[in-house]
Amino acid sequence: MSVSTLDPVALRADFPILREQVNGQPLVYLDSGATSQKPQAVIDAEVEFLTRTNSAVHRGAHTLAAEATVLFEDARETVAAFVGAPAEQLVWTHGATEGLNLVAYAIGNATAGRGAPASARFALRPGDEIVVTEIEHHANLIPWQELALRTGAVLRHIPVHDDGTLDLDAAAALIGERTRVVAFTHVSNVLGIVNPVAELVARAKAQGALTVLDACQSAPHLPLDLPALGVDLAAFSGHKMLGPYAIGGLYGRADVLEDLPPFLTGGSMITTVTLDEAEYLPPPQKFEAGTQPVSQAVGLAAAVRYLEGIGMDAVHDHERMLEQRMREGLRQIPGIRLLGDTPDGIDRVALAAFDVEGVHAHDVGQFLDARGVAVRVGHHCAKPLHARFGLTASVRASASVYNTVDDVDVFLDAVSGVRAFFGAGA
Amino acid sequence: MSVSTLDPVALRADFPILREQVNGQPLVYLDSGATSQKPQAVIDAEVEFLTRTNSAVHRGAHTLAAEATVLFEDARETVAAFVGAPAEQLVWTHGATEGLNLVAYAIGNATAGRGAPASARFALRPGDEIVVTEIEHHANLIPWQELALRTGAVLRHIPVHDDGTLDLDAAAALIGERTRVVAFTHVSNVLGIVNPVAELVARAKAQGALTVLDACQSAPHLPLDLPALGVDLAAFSGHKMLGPYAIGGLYGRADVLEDLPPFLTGGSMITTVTLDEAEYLPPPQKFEAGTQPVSQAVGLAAAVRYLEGIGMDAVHDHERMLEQRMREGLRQIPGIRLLGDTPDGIDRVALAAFDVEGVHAHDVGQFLDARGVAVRVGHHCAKPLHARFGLTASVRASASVYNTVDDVDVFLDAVSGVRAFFGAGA
Amino acid sequence: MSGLDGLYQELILDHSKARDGYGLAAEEGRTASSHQHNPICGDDITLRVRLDEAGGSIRDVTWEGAGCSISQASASMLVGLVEGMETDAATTLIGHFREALRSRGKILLDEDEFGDAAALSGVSKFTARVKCAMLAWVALEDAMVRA
Amino acid sequence: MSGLDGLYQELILDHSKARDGYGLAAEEGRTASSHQHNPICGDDITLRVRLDEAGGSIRDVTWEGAGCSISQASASMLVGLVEGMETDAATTLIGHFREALRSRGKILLDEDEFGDAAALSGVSKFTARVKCAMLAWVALEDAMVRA
Ligand SMILES: Cc1ncc(COP(=O)(O)O)c(C=O)c1O
Ligand SMILES: Cc1ncc(COP(=O)(O)O)c(C=O)c1O
Repeated sequence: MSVSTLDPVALRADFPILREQVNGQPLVYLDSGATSQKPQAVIDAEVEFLTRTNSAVHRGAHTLAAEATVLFEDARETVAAFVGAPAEQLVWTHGATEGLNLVAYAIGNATAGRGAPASARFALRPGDEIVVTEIEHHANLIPWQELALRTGAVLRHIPVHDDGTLDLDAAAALIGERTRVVAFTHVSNVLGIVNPVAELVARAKAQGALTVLDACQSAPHLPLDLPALGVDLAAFSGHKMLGPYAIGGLYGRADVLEDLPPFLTGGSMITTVTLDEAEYLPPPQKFEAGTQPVSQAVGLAAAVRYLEGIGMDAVHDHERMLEQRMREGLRQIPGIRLLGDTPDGIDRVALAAFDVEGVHAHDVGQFLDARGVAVRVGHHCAKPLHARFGLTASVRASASVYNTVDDVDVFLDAVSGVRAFFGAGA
Repeated sequence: MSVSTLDPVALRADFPILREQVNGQPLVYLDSGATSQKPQAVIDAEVEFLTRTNSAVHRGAHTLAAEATVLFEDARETVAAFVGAPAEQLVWTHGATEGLNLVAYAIGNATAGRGAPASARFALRPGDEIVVTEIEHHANLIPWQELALRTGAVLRHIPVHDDGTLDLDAAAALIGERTRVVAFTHVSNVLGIVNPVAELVARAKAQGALTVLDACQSAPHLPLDLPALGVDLAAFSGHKMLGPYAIGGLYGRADVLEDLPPFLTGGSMITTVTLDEAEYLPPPQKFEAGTQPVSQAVGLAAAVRYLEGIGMDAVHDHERMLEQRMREGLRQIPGIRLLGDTPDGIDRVALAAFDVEGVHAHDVGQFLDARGVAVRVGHHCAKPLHARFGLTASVRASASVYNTVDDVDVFLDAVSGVRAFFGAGA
Repeated sequence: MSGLDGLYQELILDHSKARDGYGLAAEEGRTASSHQHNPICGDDITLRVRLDEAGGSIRDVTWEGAGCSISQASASMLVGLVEGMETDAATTLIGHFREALRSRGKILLDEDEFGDAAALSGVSKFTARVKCAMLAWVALEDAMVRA
Repeated sequence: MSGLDGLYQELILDHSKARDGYGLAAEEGRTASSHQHNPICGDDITLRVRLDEAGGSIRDVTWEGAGCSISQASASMLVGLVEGMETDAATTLIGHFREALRSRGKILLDEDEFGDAAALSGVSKFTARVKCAMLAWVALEDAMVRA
């Protein structure tokens, strides 16, 4: 398991679901961009926790509670280290959607005068600007729309070039004095392109704006060092990185987490409470109201250890190889239009979204499914990006550590039969 | 499994953790009020899902996605039926804390002018009143404090009698014309008393106020019919009712869910999205942004089926029997003061919190732990209630379906040794 | 690939290209339209129904929109089926159609009742595609209520 | 019940009742106080340290507060230990104490260095109780910084 180049055929044995058949065909799972499959080690870690240690954390003095608390906080350390951060800078969330909403609502709360005196630095005034990009997943778009609508701030969008790269000249012009927040994705879940985080962060910092990174599609696929990237906050989801559902992380710079007001309120995040008022614990607990996803945190730590066992460099190399084979293969099939088909030299993850001329994405997906190939069809929660490319839907194949060259070839072979089946083109 | 009186000794075999030893003693788990243990059927349901069907729901056309969607929506139907509701009136949350925050923030959003025109009926004006009780868990208190502080509404509290019952005369005086929300718990997690929901709902309805029920400590222990109780909204947590962590439900009346603005925003809850604006799906999806706790929903449905297999009447009868034995036993031990020691005839769940004269709750808990008895010590996230009784902490024993008369007797025997060990009293 | 052939029968692929009734007729007499949208895949349809003067029966149905072959074929099949039908009968028909499609393969569409549209029986097993097949039918149901 | 006896040694139970240094001394000369609170169990302590004129050593330590026997005993033990000690040495001592208590039972408290407080070694295995034992020591650390 400590190989420096990844052997997906060997790894597959760790993923029980990959032994399943779909429609009488071996499952070729190319929908990891939506959710990844889980290795046995992750399932075992959760089951082991539930059958041996399960109990509420941070709340009891009894033995199980103490053991569970240790496992839970060890898991935090493991997952934090995976993204280059100390444990106290990792807030547990239930996923990236909640993490991004947390930030938007906390800023909203600061705007409403809540939090400590230092929270005022996040308050938005009417006319202040929030900058996002045209390629965002709805999870990193709608919370900002709503925040803007609640506070009178203005939402602005960095446009995308035809090849899927962000228009950095436009970004330079957009990010200005009034910019208070710049929120963008590390890797788009439709384009698969790794965005130039350093450049965007530098521009935002020069204007004193807060940076928020959506690391959902990078955390599972590349070595990640969030403090080195310089972002103020970053969100990711466990279920996309071989971990359980309903667990995720929000990384934050220490001073930012310190000064942001809380979001969800309730148990285990307070120091004192009277009937009228509460005072809050320091981060990360300040943001962790209520019973936490305990077994899921333990499971996510197991997922991270599994990925580290492979090595994130090896993961990335493997996926780049798959990605190149996938895009080259698709380019050769008549009637295929790739979204975000960048020239060589631009870093990417193993994901390709495309349109098949004359055949609706839903029909393409169904055709592939009959061959055992699971892909995603639709707008992938990025409607504005699809609109930008004149589409309402596309087909997306996305790979992970357990995908092989064979998987890609079965997929390509299936795609090449689509248009004939539906009588599109000649 | 379809017995009409519950046989806890037989049931225990279904809970692998109960075979564990703690400090060389068989585990006597009396901390189910914090979190319950999980039967093998729940663990198996999740593992089965993860190893055979796992994939994103509501988003893919491929076979696994379709199967997962069916399981996920079937789970909703099962859990909704358990609380007497149709599926479309059950919103998945990650737990009661999130559910109660959802309601408070949605009202805040309505106050900020968000949502549909009909959402305006929830908007708060300065001076409007939110009524809670003195006995609430922080999860049903702090979200309302924060909402009041953000909107200028006033928070008021229904006091509690010395015996732990709510002061209904005071409630009648408090709930008036200005009252817009009445939020209260079905069963307090410290007192164990079943509160008179019908009376409070009637008073609130007479004033046109919205009613919000915290059903965290009732859902696992009694037959529940939320529509029949007449509340507008009710929240509960899966992990307290034999289910997984990170899943919960928010029940709502159809028109209330329809008119409340969304809370978390992101993927899978929209109809259309442009760069500047989004339109939202009808409930329950409107409140379910992002990837949902899919395997956990399947696990919670298994938990609910397990409870239904026993029968909630049998569960309640069994727990009342344990509760009576527990309180009677405690009353006979010198130096014990029970919190909420109601006279006979008042409905309760199997939970007893108490103070031991001269010994700190932490020390009591530690002493019991050495005998294998797991209880909770502290303020149980109900600081104001403890302050009302002049305490900062108490010891709480809380039982569930898998506890036996023997468990209670081991517990009582251990408690009776506490004061001698610590040299308190004579 | 029996599964796939069961879903995409010849008749369906033919209708998805023929698209009977495509292009909205002029608003004339008792006319009503309905716009339906499937947020999951982005499919949409605008369907227009024109009734006889008394409002008791359907003169014709026309539509426009974009979507997968199932949704296009289903709209096309619907057009021939309901022309001249009493509105009450059409409502009943739509109810039967919904019931069969939601049955997860348990109820088949009767050829006598559904004509070409009986070929859509196979969709019922593909739960993710049921909404595609329903789109035009829901639009007609909605339009008749407004007419 | 070896586990329990390992935690609650006689010495600890005795100190929890004796509570050396209980009752705050008057503010006099170089004095500083610190209030610490454990939100999980509600324990709290107010601890006051009085230094010699130069500020180099501890004249005395007094405290008030409520908490479990571990927290009360630990405060009581601390009082005798640090009286007359140089502040630098006290800071080092607190560092060693923290390290041992966080070691999950791996590091024992040396009797020569810690006197009666060495009896708190057993707490280190009870992770939920480490904060109880630390409360007074953290208060002293904080107070010395302010003095
Ligand atoms: C009465 C009551 N309300 C709310 C909660 C909060 O539930 P959760 O922590 O699962 O969100 C709890 C449990 O801690 C509770 O006992
Ligand atoms: C780029 C991106 N951001 C955010 C999300 C939302 O993540 P989740 O649904 O796990 O909250 C996703 C996945 O759906 C994504 O791909």
